[in-house]
Amino acid sequence: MNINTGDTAWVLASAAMVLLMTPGLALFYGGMVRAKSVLNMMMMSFIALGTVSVAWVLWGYSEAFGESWHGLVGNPFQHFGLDGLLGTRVFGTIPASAFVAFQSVFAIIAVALISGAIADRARFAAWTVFTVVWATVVYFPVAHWVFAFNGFAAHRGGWIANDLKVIDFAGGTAIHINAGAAGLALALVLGRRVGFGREPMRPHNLTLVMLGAGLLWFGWFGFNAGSALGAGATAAVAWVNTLAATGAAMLGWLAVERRRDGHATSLGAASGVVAGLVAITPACSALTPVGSVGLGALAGAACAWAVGLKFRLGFDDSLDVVGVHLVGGLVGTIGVGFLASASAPAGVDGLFYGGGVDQLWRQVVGAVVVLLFSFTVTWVIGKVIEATMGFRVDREAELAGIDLREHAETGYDLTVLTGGRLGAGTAATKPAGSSPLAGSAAGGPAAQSGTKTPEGASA
Amino acid sequence: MNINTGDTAWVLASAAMVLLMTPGLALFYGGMVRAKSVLNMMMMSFIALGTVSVAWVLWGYSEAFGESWHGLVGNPFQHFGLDGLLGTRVFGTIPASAFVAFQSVFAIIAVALISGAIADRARFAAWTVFTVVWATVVYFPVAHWVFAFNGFAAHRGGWIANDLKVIDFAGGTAIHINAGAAGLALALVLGRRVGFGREPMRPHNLTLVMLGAGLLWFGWFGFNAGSALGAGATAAVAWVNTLAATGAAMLGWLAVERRRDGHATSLGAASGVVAGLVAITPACSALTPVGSVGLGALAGAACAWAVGLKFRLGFDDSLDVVGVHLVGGLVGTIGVGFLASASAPAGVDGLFYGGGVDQLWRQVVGAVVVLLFSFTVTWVIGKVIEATMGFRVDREAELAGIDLREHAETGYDLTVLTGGRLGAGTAATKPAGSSPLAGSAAGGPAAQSGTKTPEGASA
Amino acid sequence: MNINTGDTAWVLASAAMVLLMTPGLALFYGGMVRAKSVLNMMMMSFIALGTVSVAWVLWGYSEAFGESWHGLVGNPFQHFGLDGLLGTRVFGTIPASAFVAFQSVFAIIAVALISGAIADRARFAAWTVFTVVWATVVYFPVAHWVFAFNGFAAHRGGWIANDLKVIDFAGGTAIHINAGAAGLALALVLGRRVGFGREPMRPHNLTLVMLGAGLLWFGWFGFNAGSALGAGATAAVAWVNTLAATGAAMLGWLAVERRRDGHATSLGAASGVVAGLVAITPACSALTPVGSVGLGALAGAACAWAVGLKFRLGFDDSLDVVGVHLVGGLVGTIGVGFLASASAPAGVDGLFYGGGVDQLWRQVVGAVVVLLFSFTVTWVIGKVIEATMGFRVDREAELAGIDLREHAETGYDLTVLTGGRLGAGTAATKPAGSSPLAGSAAGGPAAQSGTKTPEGASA
Amino acid sequence: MRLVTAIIRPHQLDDVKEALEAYGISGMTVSEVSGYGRQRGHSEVYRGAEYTVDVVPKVRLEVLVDDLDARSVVDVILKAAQTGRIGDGKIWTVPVEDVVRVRTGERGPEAL
Amino acid sequence: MRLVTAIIRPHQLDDVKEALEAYGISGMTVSEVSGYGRQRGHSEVYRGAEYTVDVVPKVRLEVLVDDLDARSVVDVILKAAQTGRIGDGKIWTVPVEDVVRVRTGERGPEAL
Amino acid sequence: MRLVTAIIRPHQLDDVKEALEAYGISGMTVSEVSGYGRQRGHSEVYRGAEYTVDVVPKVRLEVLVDDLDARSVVDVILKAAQTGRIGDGKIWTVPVEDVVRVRTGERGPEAL
Ligand SMILES: Nc1ncnc2c1ncn2[C@@H]1O[C@H](COP(=O)(O)OP(=O)(O)O)[C@@H](O)[C@H]1O
Ligand SMILES: Nc1ncnc2c1ncn2[C@@H]1O[C@H](COP(=O)(O)OP(=O)(O)O)[C@@H](O)[C@H]1O
Ligand SMILES: Nc1ncnc2c1ncn2[C@@H]1O[C@H](COP(=O)(O)OP(=O)(O)O)[C@@H](O)[C@H]1O
Repeated sequence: MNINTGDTAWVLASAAMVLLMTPGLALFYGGMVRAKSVLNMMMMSFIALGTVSVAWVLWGYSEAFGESWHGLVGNPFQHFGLDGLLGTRVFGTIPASAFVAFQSVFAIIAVALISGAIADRARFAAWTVFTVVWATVVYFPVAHWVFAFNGFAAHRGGWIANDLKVIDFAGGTAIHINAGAAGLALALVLGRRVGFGREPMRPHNLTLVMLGAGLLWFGWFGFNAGSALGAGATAAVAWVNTLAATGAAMLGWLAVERRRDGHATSLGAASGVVAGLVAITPACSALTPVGSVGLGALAGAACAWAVGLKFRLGFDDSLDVVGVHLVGGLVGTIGVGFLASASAPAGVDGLFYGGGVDQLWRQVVGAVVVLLFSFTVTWVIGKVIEATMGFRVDREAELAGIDLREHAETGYDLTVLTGGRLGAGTAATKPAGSSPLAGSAAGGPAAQSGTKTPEGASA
Repeated sequence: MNINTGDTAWVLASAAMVLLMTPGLALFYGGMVRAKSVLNMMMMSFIALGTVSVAWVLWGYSEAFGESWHGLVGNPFQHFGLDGLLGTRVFGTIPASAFVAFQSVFAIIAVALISGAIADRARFAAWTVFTVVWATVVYFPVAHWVFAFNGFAAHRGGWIANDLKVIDFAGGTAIHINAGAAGLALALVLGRRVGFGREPMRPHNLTLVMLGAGLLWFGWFGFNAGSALGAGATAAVAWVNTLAATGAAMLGWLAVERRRDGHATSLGAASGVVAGLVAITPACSALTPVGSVGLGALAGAACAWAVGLKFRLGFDDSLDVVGVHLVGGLVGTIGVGFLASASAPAGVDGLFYGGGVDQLWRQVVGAVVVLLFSFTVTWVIGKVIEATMGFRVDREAELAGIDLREHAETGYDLTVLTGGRLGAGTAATKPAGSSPLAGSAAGGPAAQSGTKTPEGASA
Repeated sequence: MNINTGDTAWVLASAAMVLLMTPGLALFYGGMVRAKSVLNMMMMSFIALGTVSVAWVLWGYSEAFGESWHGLVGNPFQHFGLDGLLGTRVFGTIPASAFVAFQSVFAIIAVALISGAIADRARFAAWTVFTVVWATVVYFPVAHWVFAFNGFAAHRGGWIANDLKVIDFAGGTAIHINAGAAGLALALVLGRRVGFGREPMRPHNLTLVMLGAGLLWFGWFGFNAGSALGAGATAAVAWVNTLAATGAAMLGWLAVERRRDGHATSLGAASGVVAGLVAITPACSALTPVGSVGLGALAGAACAWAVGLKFRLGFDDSLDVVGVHLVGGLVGTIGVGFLASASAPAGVDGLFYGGGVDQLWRQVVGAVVVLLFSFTVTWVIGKVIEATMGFRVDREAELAGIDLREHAETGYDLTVLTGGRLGAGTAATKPAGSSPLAGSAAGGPAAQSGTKTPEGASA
Repeated sequence: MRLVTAIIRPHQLDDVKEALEAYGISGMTVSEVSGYGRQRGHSEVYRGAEYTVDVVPKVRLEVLVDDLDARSVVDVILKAAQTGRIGDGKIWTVPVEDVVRVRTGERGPEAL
Repeated sequence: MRLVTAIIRPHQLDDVKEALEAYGISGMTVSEVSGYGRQRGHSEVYRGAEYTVDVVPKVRLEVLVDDLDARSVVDVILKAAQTGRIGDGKIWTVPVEDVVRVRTGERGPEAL
Repeated sequence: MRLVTAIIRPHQLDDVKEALEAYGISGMTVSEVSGYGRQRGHSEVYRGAEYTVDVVPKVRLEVLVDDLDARSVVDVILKAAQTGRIGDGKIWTVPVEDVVRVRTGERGPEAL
């Protein structure tokens, strides 16, 4: 078959947009923690961009889309290092590498999403190891189940897509339920932050949160409409549904807040956006725009309610990965069973449109299996990491700020007090003493004594 | 007719880029206000993403692009809920839903633009209502006038596009003059901020302003070049003209500042960017690149001058919606009458290129009619909202900061003083007392007494 | 030949993405300087968006892609003002204007990159002049050498592309080695900052740095994959290689840091991302994904090591343009000679893949020539500007902060102390005294006396 | 000499500065503080969790004055800072032994 | 009257506030400061260059009290702020001549 | 004991710290303040509207010292902070009744 340049253009653009979602997520999450842990929070997303990219290229793609072993996992050696995919090979109407590109960024963000559940307290080295292990043991297989259609990238694909026939257009199960359940597991493994439920831990920079939500929304059009793997009516309908559901979800969340707390907040708006995007992810090819408005409103309201659960149940899912991604993912995935309309591209009627429960039970089973698999395996991974290398920083580090302990950095330095001096003992400065040039920087002898320097004289 | 995937890819990508402009605008505006109202400023844009999305899907599209009633307004019931647009219907060379998607984001940003005129002082509930009413009563009809061409989405379209034949490629009248005039009306209805013209109200975070300008510029390529509704020479020329005019406008604005105030500022650069983008919006298909440089430079200089007007005339158009969007929109729309060149895709010669005044008067009439219509109707809407639900917060809220009053939030919390404690009485905390888990968070009894806690001991 | 809409869609989208890289760079650089010079740092990038856009449209394109004079430079008058490129002219499979658009943004960012070398101390007017002169004398010719292929935009193109046949897919020589060498030259011309090597100059806002890195990465997919000038397998492979190398480079940088300094930092992650993007730029069409992982890891490690050089050698390349762009560009450009694989779209084998040294020496010669040319000419330009208009601010301005001196602005105003009052003497306020409206803002006589005002009474 | 310290509302600062200038005081030092007292703070709500912020932003003013001026300066500040509503702040006076102007090394009243 | 000033760890502030409240002190003024003393700061590394930050974030508490309360208030703060590890801070007391409540103009002990 | 308070230029802080250390002072507390005096502020221009910022960023240094050291410490600071240009700041001394080290509860000179 030939490459269709329009389809390819859209898939490549979409892939780049989805890549941007991970830095967007880093900002969304980063703004929500306290100033002393913003960098660690962002780094948990950034490191996934590093580790998962490399794992994807080496074995991840092949594990997800190589020839299937009983519908459970692809053959990781078949396309090791993307072997055999560079040339003129075409999947559908696009180059094989374009499909590789598009799916890569899904893996990255799925991993990054989990980090919100364990904000402020995870050792960075342990998290880095976790990203690789989790991608390999949980994400790549689940992506195989859900995204690998028979006869597309390989003859035989995954069981959820081909046997159970769940409608999950862009990853409500594979990404959101998966990451949400994993987040819950890790939150339980790591335990609550020092002061959880007692000390205030309010967002330190809501402009970052809103910026992050904006970038996520933008990228999500690539996520959802790009999942059509082509630039046609399906992509366009997915685009419109993504807009409709997200707008409605924002309104739904704000309505709950307004009623319950008396105010519609900007954190609520940003959260509602994400809740809507999560819910419409599996459903964007299967609903009418009006159905999408309904699903979105419901998801916004449900997630606004669900974020309070952690205080009641006492688990510290710090940034509400469960409340937003697990709950939103369930609303969306199961919602398809009710709200799907045969007039949408997926061509299936849900319960409310006279389609009976046939699609509904498939959706429920798919959702539940992914949830249980992800929760269980993640819990085991977490415990093993905890037992071997340790997963949590000590309480002094938490109190002083994890940024300092894990990264030796401070997010902001906005004051006139410079608060420090160039130290000795690192790569940069070690040899400086021996350099006649560096010692006489800016036209004067370095002032190491307590006497006034020419510099001081003019400050 | 068949779908062209290349055209569709470009329109879908453009639509996503334009969607990103509204968060970009939120940052651009948000950085310009004081720290105590940054969230409210951003929320005024965000809520438009919610309300207008839903209104668009339900009746807005149909009102703008349904079968026309005398060229004045589309039939809002014809495509209610986007009925009949999901399937294989094609407009031009793209799926009907792609056109729906692309036009949706124009409606959103038109509404959001207005908010800059009434920074720091509008009740959020009132603004929320305004967004829906204004979109319905002002924007959707005007979009119909300007963007609904006969025989594209419906047999009969709007009067400005088809009868007056104004050249307004991407919305100089429908978006910028429209929003600018509406901003002026609302600024007059709401009155000046406490301390206007006396207290300093300098931008609290110029990095946000510049980031916002960058995102706006990026998105604007979708806005302008996407308005070709296809990926061909017209789009490419619009792209180049958008670059040329914007660069020149930045230089024009900075030159005025440098001469008048002695310094070229970063706020000036960001503002010049937006002024240039506004001016080239209607003109980008009608000018040569050199003409675009000229139009841009003029727009930058004119808007730099115009932002001083509010102090002279005493109306508090807080973030210069009039000075930038109304003035820039007029320069661009009327500038087409002078600078259009038949060598550009629009194929019309303006006054300076020997085309006489034929196009010029059309441009002037279109601009003036939209201006007057928008100003008048907006003023009435504003007055009605003021009379019924009240549009303005009280002066205590303005002094303490509208973020606190309207959203119960603070934009930034960057200090070591946590400045608070988890309260009682909300959804999250109400049941916490009754949960044995939450009470013993992090391995110790909750310290509600004044005695030292184990936690305290290590801080 | 006909326009291919899919190719055009991808090139237009890519061009917009590359445009966004310059604001992204402004944030990346801006976050790294101290708070008192963030605006100037960002403005150095923004002004390039203004000046280079206009220069490009007027003579730059023609100088780079007009008919060649001995392979050294294009005819700047042939397409002055983009004359003759508006209509239906097609280059390859895309409209001529789309090619003009795509190449324009390369010129802008090449110039902006240099600014990192001279942070905190360059007079803004001098820098503005420099951007135009450098683009004209250095960048446009070098772009001609590297990017102007015979028979594409003109019959005869540049010598590096057509005679030396260096593989430089997206600009390792033309952009990165070029800007890196220029940065070194300017850093030497301007000299070290006051306090360099002694006072701490730590990044004031690392969230901006990470955001900037995210936007750069996103845009870079347009930069690299867009350089295929079409949406096919080459673009898709370039996309995948760009991901693989960047992820690996982040890991490479962090590994060096972790080993050397004990911590993996967020500044390191952001820097590693950029280092990887730089290195893969020339190579993305010539390597396998596994080769890209290798090149990226090497580039990350090499640049992490190279940023310490400036302290040893005593030149103040403030934000490591040399350490990242020059070194990264060399690693990538010369790396092609070793790592190219004939299975990749470029179809050439490097030394490690049995291709011998044929490609390697071409790569080395190309890299060295561009390095020497750029360094020398830039040094001369710098010296001339220094001698004529002065290039550096005085030391009081440096100590107080260049933002205040050069732009009369402050980046952040986050405190409750408003710290000022509306002044007299500017355009905005000059006429205010004569306006009865402005004087009575917000319902009371302006309080210029020391007595309590009605306003005061309620604060 | 005396050091007069005043905790006032941020919004009154301009009035106080002008009043002091009118009285003839040419220098002072200002800083941001958080006040805790009868005036209530406010509540913020994030994802349904309520935070009670019990401190209120205030401004601290420090003015070194001659012994003779101390009482009048307190009165000037009092008048300019007063709004009559809870949270107006406090003014107190502390005796100072020695004042030096760094620039010149002058000591005592000349240093003011 | 007396002004009791305490430099304490930021994390102890809540405990100290509660202890003072329990003692019956209803007002105080808090500000952020940087402390320099026996407690070591920390190092940060940026692109291989190490920065030594030798100041530690602290909180300054100022409480105006009646002469009779001064000693007890110091003890209350001492008890609530103490962790026993280097860097706990200092408390000192200064005599105050005059205190005014801005809202009412009351002076002396009533102004507290 | 005495409390020596100095308002100095931010850029002089490092020199002052080093001078005090050389003299043998091991602790101090530093905060950011805004100064208002003879030294002029600056103007900023936003969209043609000029703002006059009349405060200048300064640093406040507080050092508790033994009575005998007070005078010398003032001199040490004076010397290290002086640039001779307007805006160098002030130093003043206040008598202190009681000093406590929070960590140990030590009082008086031992607490320094
Ligand atoms: N005992 C005190 N010591 C130091 N500062 C105090 C004291 N009491 C009040 N303040 C300061 O004065 C401010 C105003 O006090 P508050 O009790 O709220 O109102 P009012 O003085 O009008 O009764 C407080 O925010 C705090 O900064
Ligand atoms: N001489 C002093 N004058 C003023 N403040 C001081 C002085 N010495 C210490 N401090 C303050 O007390 C804090 C704690 O002092 P430090 O010497 O670190 O610990 P400790 O008091 O436990 O011995 C310092 O951070 C500083 O803010
Ligand atoms: N009377 C005063 N009370 C308190 N602080 C003062 C007083 N006068 C000056 N200052 C502080 O000293 C700083 C320097 O004073 P200024 O008059 O500008 O210069 P100089 O002391 O060199 O004459 C001011 O910025 C302010 O912080």
